[in-house]
Amino acid sequence: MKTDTKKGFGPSRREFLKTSTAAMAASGMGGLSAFVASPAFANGFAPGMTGGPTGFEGAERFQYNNTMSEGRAIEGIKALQAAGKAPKKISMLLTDGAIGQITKPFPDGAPSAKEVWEKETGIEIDIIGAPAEDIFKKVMQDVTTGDGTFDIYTGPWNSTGDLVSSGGAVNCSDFVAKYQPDWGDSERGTPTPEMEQLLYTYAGDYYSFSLDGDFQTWFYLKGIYEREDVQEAFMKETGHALTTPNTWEEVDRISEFFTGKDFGHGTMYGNGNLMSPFWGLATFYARFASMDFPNYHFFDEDGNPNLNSDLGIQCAEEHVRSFEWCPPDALTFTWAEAYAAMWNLQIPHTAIYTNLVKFGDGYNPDGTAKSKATGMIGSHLPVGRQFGDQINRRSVLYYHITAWISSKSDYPEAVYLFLQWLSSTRTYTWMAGNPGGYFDPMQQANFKEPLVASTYHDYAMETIPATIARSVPSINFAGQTALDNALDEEIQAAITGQKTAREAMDAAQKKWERIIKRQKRNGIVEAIQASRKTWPTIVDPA
Amino acid sequence: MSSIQINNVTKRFGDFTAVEDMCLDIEEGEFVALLGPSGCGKTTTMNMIAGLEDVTEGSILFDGQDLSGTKIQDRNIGFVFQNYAIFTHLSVYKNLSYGLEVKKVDKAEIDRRVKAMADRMSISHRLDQPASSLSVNEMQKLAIGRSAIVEPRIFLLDEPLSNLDAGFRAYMRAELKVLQHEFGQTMIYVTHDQIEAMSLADKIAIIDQGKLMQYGSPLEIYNNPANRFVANFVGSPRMNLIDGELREERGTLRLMVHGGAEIPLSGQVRSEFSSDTKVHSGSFGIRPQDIYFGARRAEDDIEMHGTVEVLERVGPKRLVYLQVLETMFLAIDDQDQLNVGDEVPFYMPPAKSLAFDLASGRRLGG
Amino acid sequence: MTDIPTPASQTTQSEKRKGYWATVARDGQKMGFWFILPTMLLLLFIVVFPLLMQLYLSVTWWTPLEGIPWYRAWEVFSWGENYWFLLTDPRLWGALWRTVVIMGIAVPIQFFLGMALAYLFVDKFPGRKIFYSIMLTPMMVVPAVVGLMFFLLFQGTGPVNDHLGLPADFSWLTDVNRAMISVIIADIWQWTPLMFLILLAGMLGVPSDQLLAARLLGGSNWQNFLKIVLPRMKTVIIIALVLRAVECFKIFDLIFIMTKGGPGVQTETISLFLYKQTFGELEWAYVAAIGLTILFVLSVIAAKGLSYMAKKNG
Amino acid sequence: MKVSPGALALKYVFVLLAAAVVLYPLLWMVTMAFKPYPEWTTVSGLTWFPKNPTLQNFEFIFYGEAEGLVVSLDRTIVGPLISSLVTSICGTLLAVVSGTLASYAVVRFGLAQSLPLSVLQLRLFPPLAVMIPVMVMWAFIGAVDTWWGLSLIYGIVTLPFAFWLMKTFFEEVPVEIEDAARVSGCSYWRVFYRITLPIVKPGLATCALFVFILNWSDYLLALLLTQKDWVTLPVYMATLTSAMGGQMYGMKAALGVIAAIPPVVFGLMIQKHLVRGLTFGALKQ
Repeated sequence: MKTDTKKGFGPSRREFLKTSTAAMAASGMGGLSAFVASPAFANGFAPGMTGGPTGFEGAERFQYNNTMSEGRAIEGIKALQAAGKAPKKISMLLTDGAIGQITKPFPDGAPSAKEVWEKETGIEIDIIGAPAEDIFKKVMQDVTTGDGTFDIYTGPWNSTGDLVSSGGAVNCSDFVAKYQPDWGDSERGTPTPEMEQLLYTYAGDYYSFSLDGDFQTWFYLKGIYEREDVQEAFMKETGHALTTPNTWEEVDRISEFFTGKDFGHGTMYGNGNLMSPFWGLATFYARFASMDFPNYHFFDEDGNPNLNSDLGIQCAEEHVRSFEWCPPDALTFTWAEAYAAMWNLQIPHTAIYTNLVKFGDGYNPDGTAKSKATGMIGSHLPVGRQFGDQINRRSVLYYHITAWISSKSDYPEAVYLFLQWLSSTRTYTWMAGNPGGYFDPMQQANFKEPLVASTYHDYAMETIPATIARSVPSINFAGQTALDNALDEEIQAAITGQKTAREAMDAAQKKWERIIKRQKRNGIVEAIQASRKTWPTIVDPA
Repeated sequence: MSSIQINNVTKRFGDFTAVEDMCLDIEEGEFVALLGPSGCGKTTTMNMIAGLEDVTEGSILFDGQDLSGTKIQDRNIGFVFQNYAIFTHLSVYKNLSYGLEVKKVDKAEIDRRVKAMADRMSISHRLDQPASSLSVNEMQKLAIGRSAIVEPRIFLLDEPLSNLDAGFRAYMRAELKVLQHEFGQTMIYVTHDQIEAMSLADKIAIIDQGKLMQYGSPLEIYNNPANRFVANFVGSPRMNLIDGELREERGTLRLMVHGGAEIPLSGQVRSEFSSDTKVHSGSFGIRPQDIYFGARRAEDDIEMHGTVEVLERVGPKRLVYLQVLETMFLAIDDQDQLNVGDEVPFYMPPAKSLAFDLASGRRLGG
Repeated sequence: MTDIPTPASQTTQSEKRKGYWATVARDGQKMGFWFILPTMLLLLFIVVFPLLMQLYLSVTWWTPLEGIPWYRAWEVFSWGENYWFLLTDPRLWGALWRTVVIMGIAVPIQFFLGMALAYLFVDKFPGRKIFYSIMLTPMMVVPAVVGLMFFLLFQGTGPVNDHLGLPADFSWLTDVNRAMISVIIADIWQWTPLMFLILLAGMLGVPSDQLLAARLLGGSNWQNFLKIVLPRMKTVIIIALVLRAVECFKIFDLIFIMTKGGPGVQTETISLFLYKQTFGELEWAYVAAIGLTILFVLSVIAAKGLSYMAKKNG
Repeated sequence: MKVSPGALALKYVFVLLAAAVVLYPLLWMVTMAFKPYPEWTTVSGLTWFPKNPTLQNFEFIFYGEAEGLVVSLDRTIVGPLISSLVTSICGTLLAVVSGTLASYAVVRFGLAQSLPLSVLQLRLFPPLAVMIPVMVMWAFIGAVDTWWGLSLIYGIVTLPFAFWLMKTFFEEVPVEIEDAARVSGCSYWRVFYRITLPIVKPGLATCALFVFILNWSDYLLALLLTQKDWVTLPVYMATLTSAMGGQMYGMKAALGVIAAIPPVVFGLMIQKHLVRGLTFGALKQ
């Protein structure tokens, strides 16, 4: 993961300590070590607030009392502790790149989220890291053969179905009813109740705790699009003005145009979307979803795959064709390499995770630009297809770090309260601004927060929520891993020319049918039907 | 077939000198034995001839030609190892044909020569069998045959008979002699067994501690040992070698032996001892078969008296151990007249007695 | 050396030790039974239950996602479907093929390099001991660490590109073809020493006088090597090749650390495939079927090989 | 044997070349472990030896933080180091004790003649082909992520090596020595314990070191059977590799160096017997 080191080596630790100490001294907090035990701590709260981070300007926005989700969680813990039903320690299996968001102080002068929790509850949080691509393997290892090693698992949101049906996750519906988290808060939480359902529930019950915002969002090199010579060249070559695209057709036109061109930053490649195994599925799903109006589902009402339908094959053909405009080695890209491609001005646009701009646009503390693309990046709405005078813009929710409570945990309620605290809008907003990791914003409150805006940039503050509203879920029910892998293999075979798009889709269709058949008794058809209902129907005027 | 000249060859392994200033001339077609106790440098000498070891100083010439720059493969030297070094993973046939095959000799020619050689060594019936199935005796034949088949310029044999049982050893000894005549090749033969050397070789080189002690025909060496070492080493039973101080008393030269025995020297041996006046201690040598009992046969024969300690029968004769004070003489009794405990006079002819300087081991006079 | 206890001290000793154990100590067969017991128990422990469970799972389509515990897997009995499926699973055969490719490239190269090195080291030369120790080092390094080392070396900004004058975007571990090459290079680096070690032992076991005899007979070094040294080393060579082939078939650590089987499935070997099927796809029943098939096939090959060797040897 | 100077020179060229190839990755890792951040990549130029040697990489992995670095580590190397030591040693004890006893019974009492081949089969199969039931069993007996659970599987998988190695050592003990002792009245146990074991003591030590190396080198089993508390060094190293991002080469190298040292040292100590150990006693040096 190339990105995490970007944050790794800013100022030296000594310098860092110096500045934070200075900041704390200024706010009357004393040194870092004194800080935790300092009685002055309580005085740092805004009037009426009983908990939350302190010690920096604006800290009050993240503070809470027992009328708020976080406050209720802390109160709940206190009650559990009084009843002797709270652990000394909660252990959490977490994707490596996200750890810093919980353990690193942000902003200057602040404690870390972990410190705040431990101070307020006395329960230690023990975080064990694992690589993002592999973490669900480790989760399943613990579920199947483990011994209650972890209280909390994290992993891709898509895998919730697999985890639930393997009996690995705790059903939290009762806890949710009891402690009332603010996930679905109409002002601060998810934009719609459907979105809350999608992110936090499975088959009608609460299992997952959303800690990410992986709605693939479009970014482009505004600084290049707006150049006159580029505009002229595009007009000359395509007969169209170069604007941000609204449809996949326009995307492909732009991709084709930029491929092989050099506008002073080296050779460019038009297609910056992820095409590699695992990560590239998101690109395919997004294209697939808009094949019909208002949506083209992966399965029909009866749970039959749509892969080798005419539209499915057309989608696959377009997807395969777009590969010719990709940079070399694109098949090996994870998001990290794709980020780097944009930062190095190699690709004009990409639909990708939003922390692209968190790590690559703007300036480091020492004043150097985070990348060559600093100041050049813009963002636009997802693209779709034009049907009459309407466009069904669609993005896809894919990966999206999510936490679950291990069914082997001895203290599920206490663990639930920690996760409620962590994922509620105040704490999460505060963390989302933290450049220490890749939890991305997704709650409404996140996008109103200046700290988040400062790391994710103003231009994304409107497009990300708009993208969220237009996102369809990728496959998120039991059997997901198998379904995704089956399709993925076939798409890769088509991209690398081993099969035609039609052959690949036929093969994938067969594999999917086999999986569905086998999973039928586990209610996969019902799950498909439930998933279909969560698709957005919002369309935009052309 | 070639002659070999070994000129002032020295071989050192680090500080250890294995062979020192060795000179040997080996005539074409000669059968030479390198004889000496183990560790004397005879094998090193042979290895140098074969080219398995470098020469530190000096040179080895084959027909006047120095082969030190020639690879072992190209020297064309036949070598029979002590344990034969048979290629046990190959058949008997393949063993015999190896030297020809690697020289890319025509197939039919190989076949002819292998069969002829197998006949000659009488192992034809074993040709197709794995060499590992041969008896030791057959391996010996195979080893010789394998070397002979390539018609080497010389033939080196490293203790070839030492692994054989007694009966076959005697047979093989004779066989080797025949083979050598048949092949007509120069053969060099390393052994620590003097009987083998005496019975086989045209010439024997006796080596001790890396130095050449004597080089000559078996008879020469037997009758006329150049020094005390050779005298002691060659001959069975061993020569009596009595060491003592030389003392001139009342006109008689005596060898005063530690322990009190005295040998009054007379005749030829006396003059030999006195040929070098610097020599004060000497060694008196006489072969057991030259000592006789009974009536004195010549005027100046040396007379001694001793007690018969032990009698040991060897075939028709008996070995007699005669005790003279603390000195033991070994003699041969071929008339069965003596009994243990007898005190008898015995006689030693001066002409058959040898005189050595004790300090250097050098032969005096002769 | 040990002192041999006198009978006197012995009797007093054994008189003190009464009961069952005293009789065991005096009965070779009984004592042997107790000596073998721990090993037998460990073997049974690791063989019997796992085999039965594997057999059972392999005829179902149970996965941990099934929502029922594994012992109730009969509810999803599937006859031989897994076995049928594995015959036509391109990913499995792809993984098998890549495993064979790695074996087919790495093992012969290791063999030839090992043989060449053994040839260099068979005669004494000054410094031989030190160089010998150096040559052995790679095989003693933890395979995971070897993976790490080559991970470091093959970074775009790493020394290999730097020393070869290649640009930093010349990727090794993420390139479709070069990833495989990188993995093979690492495997060769680590395991050539094993070949070297075994082959050298074999080469030193060739009687030196036979080699001398062959030379004196006029055979060139190469001829003698082919006709004398090689045939004599046959057993050793077979041992070395079999050992390496078996280990190479199991290769996991190195690849898992260097490429995780990637890019795509470009370096996915049978072990990585099984790992991913187990924890990724969670197809436990399928993995059980593949596992049993591998067990069966390898056992047959091993048995055939052993009986062949036995026939050869006597 | 005659060796011409030219041939000798050529030999040295090859030997040095081979040594260079062997040392290249090792040396790179070792020097990398002592390099400070700016010297890690081509970005600021690579050198073989650190321009400003530093111990901060080691400091970092042992203390979780180091002078001059903002990043910190939640879990230091200490736990995994202890875990590796404990499980390797216990696994070695189990394998060597049971292997020694069993091989003695096979060699001396002629028992269970099929045992040698059966244990050998354990080494034939890819562990992943048989791991699912093993993991289920381990979970059932509560052995996952415990020191004894890992030691147990280590003991089992290295048992074949211990068994075969000790078998060759016992075969070298002349049976006459034992017979002599037994004739003088020793029990079988006493013969084994007082006569044979002391004779094979050097073999036993070799065997223990050899098996220890194998256990220490394991990655896969620890990956499958530990989660958190008893994660071993290689597993820790691998997770850290990605945890620290693609570029924290210095710390990774430091970790690698620490993990590599014990087996290399022990391996060189038992160099003489490596062939025997690795070929299950089929070859000796």
